[in-house]
Amino acid sequence: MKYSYFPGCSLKGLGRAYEESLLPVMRHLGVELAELNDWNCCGATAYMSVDESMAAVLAARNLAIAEKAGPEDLLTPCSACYLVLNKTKHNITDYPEINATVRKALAGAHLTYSGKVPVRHPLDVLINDVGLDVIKEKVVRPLKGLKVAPYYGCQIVRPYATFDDAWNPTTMDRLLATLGAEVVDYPLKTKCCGGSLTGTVPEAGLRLTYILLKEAVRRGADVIATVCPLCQFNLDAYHDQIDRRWEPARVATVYFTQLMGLAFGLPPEQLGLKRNMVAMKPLPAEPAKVKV
Amino acid sequence: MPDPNWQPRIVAFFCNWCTYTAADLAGVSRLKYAPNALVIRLMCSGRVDPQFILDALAKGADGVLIGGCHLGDCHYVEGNYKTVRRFEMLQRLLRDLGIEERRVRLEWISASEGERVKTVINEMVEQVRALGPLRLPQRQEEWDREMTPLAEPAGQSPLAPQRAAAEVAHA
Amino acid sequence: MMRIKRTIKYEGDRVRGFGKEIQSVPGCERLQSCIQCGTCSGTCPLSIYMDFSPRQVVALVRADFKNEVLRSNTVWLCASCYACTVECPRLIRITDIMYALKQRAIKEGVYPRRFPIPVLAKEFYEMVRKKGRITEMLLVMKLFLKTDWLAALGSWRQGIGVMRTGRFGLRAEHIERQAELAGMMAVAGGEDGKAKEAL
Amino acid sequence: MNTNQKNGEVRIGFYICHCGHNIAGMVDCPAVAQYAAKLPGVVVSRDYKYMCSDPGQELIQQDIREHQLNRVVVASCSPLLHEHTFRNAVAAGGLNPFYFQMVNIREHDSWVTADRGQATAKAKSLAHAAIRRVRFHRALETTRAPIHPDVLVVGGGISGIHAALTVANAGKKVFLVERNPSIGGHMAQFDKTFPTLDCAACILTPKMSAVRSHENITLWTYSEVVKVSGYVGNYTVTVRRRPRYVNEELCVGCLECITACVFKEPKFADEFNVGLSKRKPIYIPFAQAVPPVVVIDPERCLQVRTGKCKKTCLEACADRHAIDFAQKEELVEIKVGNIIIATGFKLFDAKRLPQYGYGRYPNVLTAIEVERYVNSSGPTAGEIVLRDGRHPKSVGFILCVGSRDMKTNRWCSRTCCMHSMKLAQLVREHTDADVTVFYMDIRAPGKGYEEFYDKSLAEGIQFVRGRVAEVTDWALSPEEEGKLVMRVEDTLAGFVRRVPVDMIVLAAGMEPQADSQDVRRLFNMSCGTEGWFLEKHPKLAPVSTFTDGVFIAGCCQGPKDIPDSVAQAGAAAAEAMALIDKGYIEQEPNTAYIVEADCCGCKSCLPLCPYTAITFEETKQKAQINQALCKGCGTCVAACPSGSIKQNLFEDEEIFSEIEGVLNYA
Repeated sequence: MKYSYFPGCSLKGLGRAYEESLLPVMRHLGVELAELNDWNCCGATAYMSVDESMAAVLAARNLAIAEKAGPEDLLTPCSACYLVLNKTKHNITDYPEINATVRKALAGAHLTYSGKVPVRHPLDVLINDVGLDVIKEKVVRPLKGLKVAPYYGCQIVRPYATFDDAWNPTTMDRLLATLGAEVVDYPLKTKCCGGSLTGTVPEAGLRLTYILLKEAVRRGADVIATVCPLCQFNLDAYHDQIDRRWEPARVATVYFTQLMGLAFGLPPEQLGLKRNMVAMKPLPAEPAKVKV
Repeated sequence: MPDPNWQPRIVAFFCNWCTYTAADLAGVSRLKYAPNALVIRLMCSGRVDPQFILDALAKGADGVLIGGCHLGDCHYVEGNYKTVRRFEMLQRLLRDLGIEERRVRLEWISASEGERVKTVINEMVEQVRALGPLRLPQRQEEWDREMTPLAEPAGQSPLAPQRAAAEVAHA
Repeated sequence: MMRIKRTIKYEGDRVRGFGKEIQSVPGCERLQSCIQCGTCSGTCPLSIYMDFSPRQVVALVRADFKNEVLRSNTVWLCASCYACTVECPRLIRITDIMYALKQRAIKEGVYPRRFPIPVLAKEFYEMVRKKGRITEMLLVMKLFLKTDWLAALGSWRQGIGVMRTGRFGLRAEHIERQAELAGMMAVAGGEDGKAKEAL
Repeated sequence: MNTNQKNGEVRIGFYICHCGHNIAGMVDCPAVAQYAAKLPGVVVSRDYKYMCSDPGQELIQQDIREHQLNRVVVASCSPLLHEHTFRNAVAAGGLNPFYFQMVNIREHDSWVTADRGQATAKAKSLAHAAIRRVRFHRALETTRAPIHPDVLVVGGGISGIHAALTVANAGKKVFLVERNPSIGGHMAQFDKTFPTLDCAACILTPKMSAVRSHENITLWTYSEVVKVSGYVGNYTVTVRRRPRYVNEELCVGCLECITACVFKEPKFADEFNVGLSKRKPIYIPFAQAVPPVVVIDPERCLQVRTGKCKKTCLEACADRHAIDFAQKEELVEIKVGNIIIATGFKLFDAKRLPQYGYGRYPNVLTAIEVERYVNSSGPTAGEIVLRDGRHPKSVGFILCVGSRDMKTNRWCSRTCCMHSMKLAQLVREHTDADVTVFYMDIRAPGKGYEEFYDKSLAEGIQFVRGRVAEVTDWALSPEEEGKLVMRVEDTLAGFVRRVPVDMIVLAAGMEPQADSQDVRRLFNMSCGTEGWFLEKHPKLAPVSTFTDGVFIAGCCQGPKDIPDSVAQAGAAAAEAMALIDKGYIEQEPNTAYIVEADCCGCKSCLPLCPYTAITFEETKQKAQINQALCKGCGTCVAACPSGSIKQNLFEDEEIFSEIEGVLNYA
C-alpha cells in the first residue's frame, strides 16, 4: 500500500508530534508514504479570506504535483489541509472560471491537473484500506481501561463528509475500540475548538476549548484523541489561560496516531509524546511505560 | 461557409401524457428556454416512426428530440420500450448515413419534470449548435446535381427526399 | 444621561448591486433562497460574540447593506467550522459567503484596525506568497507586532511551554521552487493585479 | 393524399388568441395573423383578445357560416386545456369537431421564450404547421363505451371513508379496500381536532360504523390491491385478502380470546399507540376498530408460526368458532368503472435529523406520540408523563421537522403549525407546564385557524421564531442540569438562546407512503418529483389524474388537514358519480385501423399491442384492429412494415405536413 503524503506546515511545526507518530505507525502497518516533492502551504482558511482564485491555485499546485508523482491517493493528516485540498477539487470541477485560472497558472509551471488523485485522510485510509482486522493483529499492548474521548473537530467531516457521518462520525470510535480503549460517549465530538480564534480572540475562542475540555473531564475521559494539529494545540496549550479565566479542566490531548503507536508497542519516546504540555497519564493496568 | 445568423432547428416529438404535459408545466412555471425546438404532439413516443425523424432531417431540421414517459411509466403500458428499440436501430442507420448520432436524442421526461424540459432543450440546442448545420436538403440538391448527368433518361426527377428516407427506413 | 442612537436606514445607505455581486461568487449562489430561520446562528459556536448574527448578515447582504456588513466583526469571528453550511435547510454555503465578505473587507480596507484576525489572514497570505510555507512562530511574532504587545506578554507561559516541548521551529520554512509559485500566483492574480491592490 | 379533394376546396379559418397579456405580451399576434392570412387555404385570419370567451367562440361560429369555413385552427393555450372547448365551438358552428387543430403558443412559446422576435417567429412556425396539417383532417365520430357503475376506493382513512360513504349514499356500490386490520387511518389516533377541539373519535366513529353497516359498501380490511387492468368505465381489479385467522362474520368482539392467549402479558409494540404500549399476538387494533373484530398477527402467533400452541384462544371462543387457523390468503377479482385513491401519507422519521436527538434522548417525542399520551384511551389514560413517570414542568415544540428542508423534504407539511398549537393547548390543559413553540413561520390560513393562533397566544403559550439548531443534554449552567437544552436563535429578539426543557415534541412532517411508486404504477398515475400523486391540473382538475376514471383524494396528493381531505374526498366522489350517471364515456377517435388491401399479413403488429386489440384473421391472412379495445397509442402504426396501419387524428400525412410546417418558416 502506497500513498503520496502531504504533511502541511503544521506537521513541521506545532503539530510535529502528529508526523512523528503517524510515520512509524504507518510503517508498522506496511503503508508506504512518499512525501510530495516541494509541496507548498495549502492556503488554509486564511487564504480563502484574501483571494479565492489564488487560494485555488495554491492548493492546486499540490494536487498537480501529486498527479505528476503517480497514481497514488494523496494522504493528508491535517484537517485544514484535507478540507482545503478537497474544496479546491470541488471548486475546480464545479466552476469553469476557477478551472480556467487554475489551468492557466499550472501551465506556466508545466503542471497539469485532471482531478484523478483523491485526497484522503489517515482515518479513512486506516479504516477502509488497511482495515480494522489488520490493525487489531498489530495490537500488542491493548489500551484496556483507558477512557478516550474521540474528538474529530470540524473540518474532516464538514462540509465534505465522504468517509464518515457529518453528525455522528464513528471511524475513530471504532479504531480506538480496536486498540482496546474504552471509548467515552462524547457528544461534542464535532464541535469547533475555536480554531485560530484561541489566539486572536481568546475570550471567544478559548471558551469553546474550555467547554470541550470540561465536558471530557465530566465524562471521565483520561485522554482526548484528536485528528488535527490545530485542535491538539488548542486543547493542549492553553490550560494556563483557561485556569485563569474559568476553572482547571486538565486532561491530556493526544493524536490518535500516538495512541495507535502505544497499542502497537512502539517506543513511546519515538511517538512525540514528550511534546505534550499536559502530559498523558500512564496507561492503566500495566506499569507506567510512558515517560512524560 | 458558416452563416453567422444560423440558428439550430430542432423538431421535437413529445408524447401527450408525460413530456408534452411537462412542457406545459415548464410554461406554467414560466421557465425560459431556447426557442429552437418545435413540438409535435403524439399520443405516445411509440408512435414515432423512424420515417418522421429522417423526414424532419431531410426537410432541414438540424436535430430531432423524442420525449416520452420514463420506462415503466408509459400511459400505454410499454409503448416506450418499443421506442427504445426502434431508436437504437435508427442510431445505427444514422451512423451509416454519416449523420452525427448526437443530433437525435431520446429523453424520458415525466409530467412533473418541467425543469427537465428546459434543461434538455437547452442542452440539445447547444449540442446541435456545436455540431453546426446539417443542411441535408442542400446536400441532397448537391448530390442530385452530381448524379443528374449519370441519370438517364435526362429529365427524370430524382427520388424525393422523403421517399428516399422512407425507403431507407424500411430497408 | 441616557444615550440614544438613531438606527433608521435610508435608501441611500444601500449599495445597490452588492447582494448580486456576492451572489455571483462561487459558493454563494443560493444566497437569495434564505428564509431567515436562524439555524446558522443557532448552530454557530461564535454567533454569540457577533454584532450581526450569520442570519442577519445574509439578510443585510441580500438587501445591499454593504457598509454595515463589511464593518461588522461577524465575518472575522467565523472560525470556518462549516456547521452552518452543513445545517442550513436551504443549502446556503454560509461559510463561503463569509469568505467572500472577508475578501471584500480586506480589499476595501474596512476591517477593524489592529483587529488581529484580518492581520493574521494578511500576514499568512504574505508569508505563503513569499516562502510557499508557513513558519508558525514567525507568523505569531508578526501578528503580535502588528496588533498587541501586551497580549504577547499575557501568553508568555504558553510560549515557554511551546519552546520547551520543541514545537516551534526556529528555521524559516520555505519551498525550493519559489519562483515557480510566484509565477503561478501572478497568473491567478490576473492583469488587474487585484492581489497587489489588496495588500 | 386526395383528402382535400374529397372535401372540396379547403377553407381555413385561423384565429390567434392574445390571452390578455399572456400571449400578446411576448408574441406579436397581429403579425402572426397577417402571416397566416397569406398561407394557402386560409380564408379568414384574425387575432382576438380571448378566444375561449363566448364572443371568441361566437366569432368562429359566425365565420364558419359566413365564410363557409371547413377547417379551423386556433393558436392559443395548450390543447390539454381548451381543445374540447374549441371542438365544441366548431361543432356548434355546424362543422365536424375534428376539422379543428390547436396550436400551443402560450405554454410552449410566450411563457417560455425571453425574446419577442423569437417568440413571434416560433408562433408563426407552429401556426404554419397546424394550417398545413388541418388540410388532411377528416370528419370523425367519437365512440361511446358503457361505464360499470361500481366504484373502488383504496385506503380507509378519513378521505377514503368519506369518499366511500358519499358514493354509497348516492346508491352506487363501493368496494373499500384497506391495508390495515381496521379503517380509521391517522385520524383515529388523534385526540382532539383543530381548530374546534372537538373529539376526533366522536366525529370519526359514526362514519366508521356507517361504512360497516352500509348496504352499498363492501369493506375489505387487511387487504391490498395487487393488479389493475382495463380503462375508465371498465377496470378489472385483483385484491389480495390476507388471512386474519378470524372469521369476521362470526367474531362478536368479546375479546375473551385476547385474555385467554398463551402470552399472559402483552409483549409486542402496539401499532395504534405508536409503540408506546404493548399488545398480544391476538388483538383488536383499538377499541372503536371497524370491523370490530380481533386479528391475529402471523409474525407473533405461536400457532401460525410454529403450529405448536395450546390454542387457549380457541377454547375461549368456544362454540362461536370465529378463530380459524385454516384461513388462507385469497385473491378476489372485481369489476369497477372508477377508482378513488386515498392512500394517505406516512410521517417523517425524526431519527433522520440527528441534531434533535430523537431515539437518543428518551424525552424527545414526536407529535403523534404526545397525541396518544393526551388521549384518554391512550397508553397513560390521558396523562402526559416523562419516560421516568414525572410530569414535565416545561415542554418545547420544534416545528418543521422534516419539512421546508432541502436536505429532507422541501415542502411545507401544512398541518404541523396547527397540530402543534393544538397539542400545546392540550399539554397546558393536562399539566401546568410552560410551553414554548419554536417555529419558522406560523401558517394558519384556514377558517378559524388564525383565531386558534390567537387563542394559543392568549393562553400564554410562548412562541419563539427560530429553527432549533440542536438539542443536547450537556449543561452549561445549574438550571440546565438534567434538562434537554435547545440552542436556537430567537430571530425576533435578535440573539441566540439556550432553552432548557423537560420534554421536546417534534412536529414531524408528512411524506408520501413508502410504496407510493408501486401504487402509482399499479394505477397508472404520475408522481411529482417528491412522490405525491400528481393531479391532472393543479387548479381545475385537482382530484383527477392523467388516467381517466382514477381519482385522488386526501394526503396521497399532498399534505393536507382533515377539512381539506374531506373536501377532496367529496370532490373525487362527485367526479366518479358524474361519469357513472352519464352512463358512458366518449372515447377520443384516435384509434388505429388497418387498410386491409395493403396488409401483407406479416403479423409483426400482433405482439406490440398491450391491449390485445389486434387479431389475425386466418382466412383472409390479414390483421384486424378491434376499435373498442384500441387506446390509440399508435405504436403498431409506426411499426407496420407495409404502412397499412393508420391512426385517426395522427395520420402519417398529417404528421409529415406538420414537420414540413414547423421547418418551413425561417
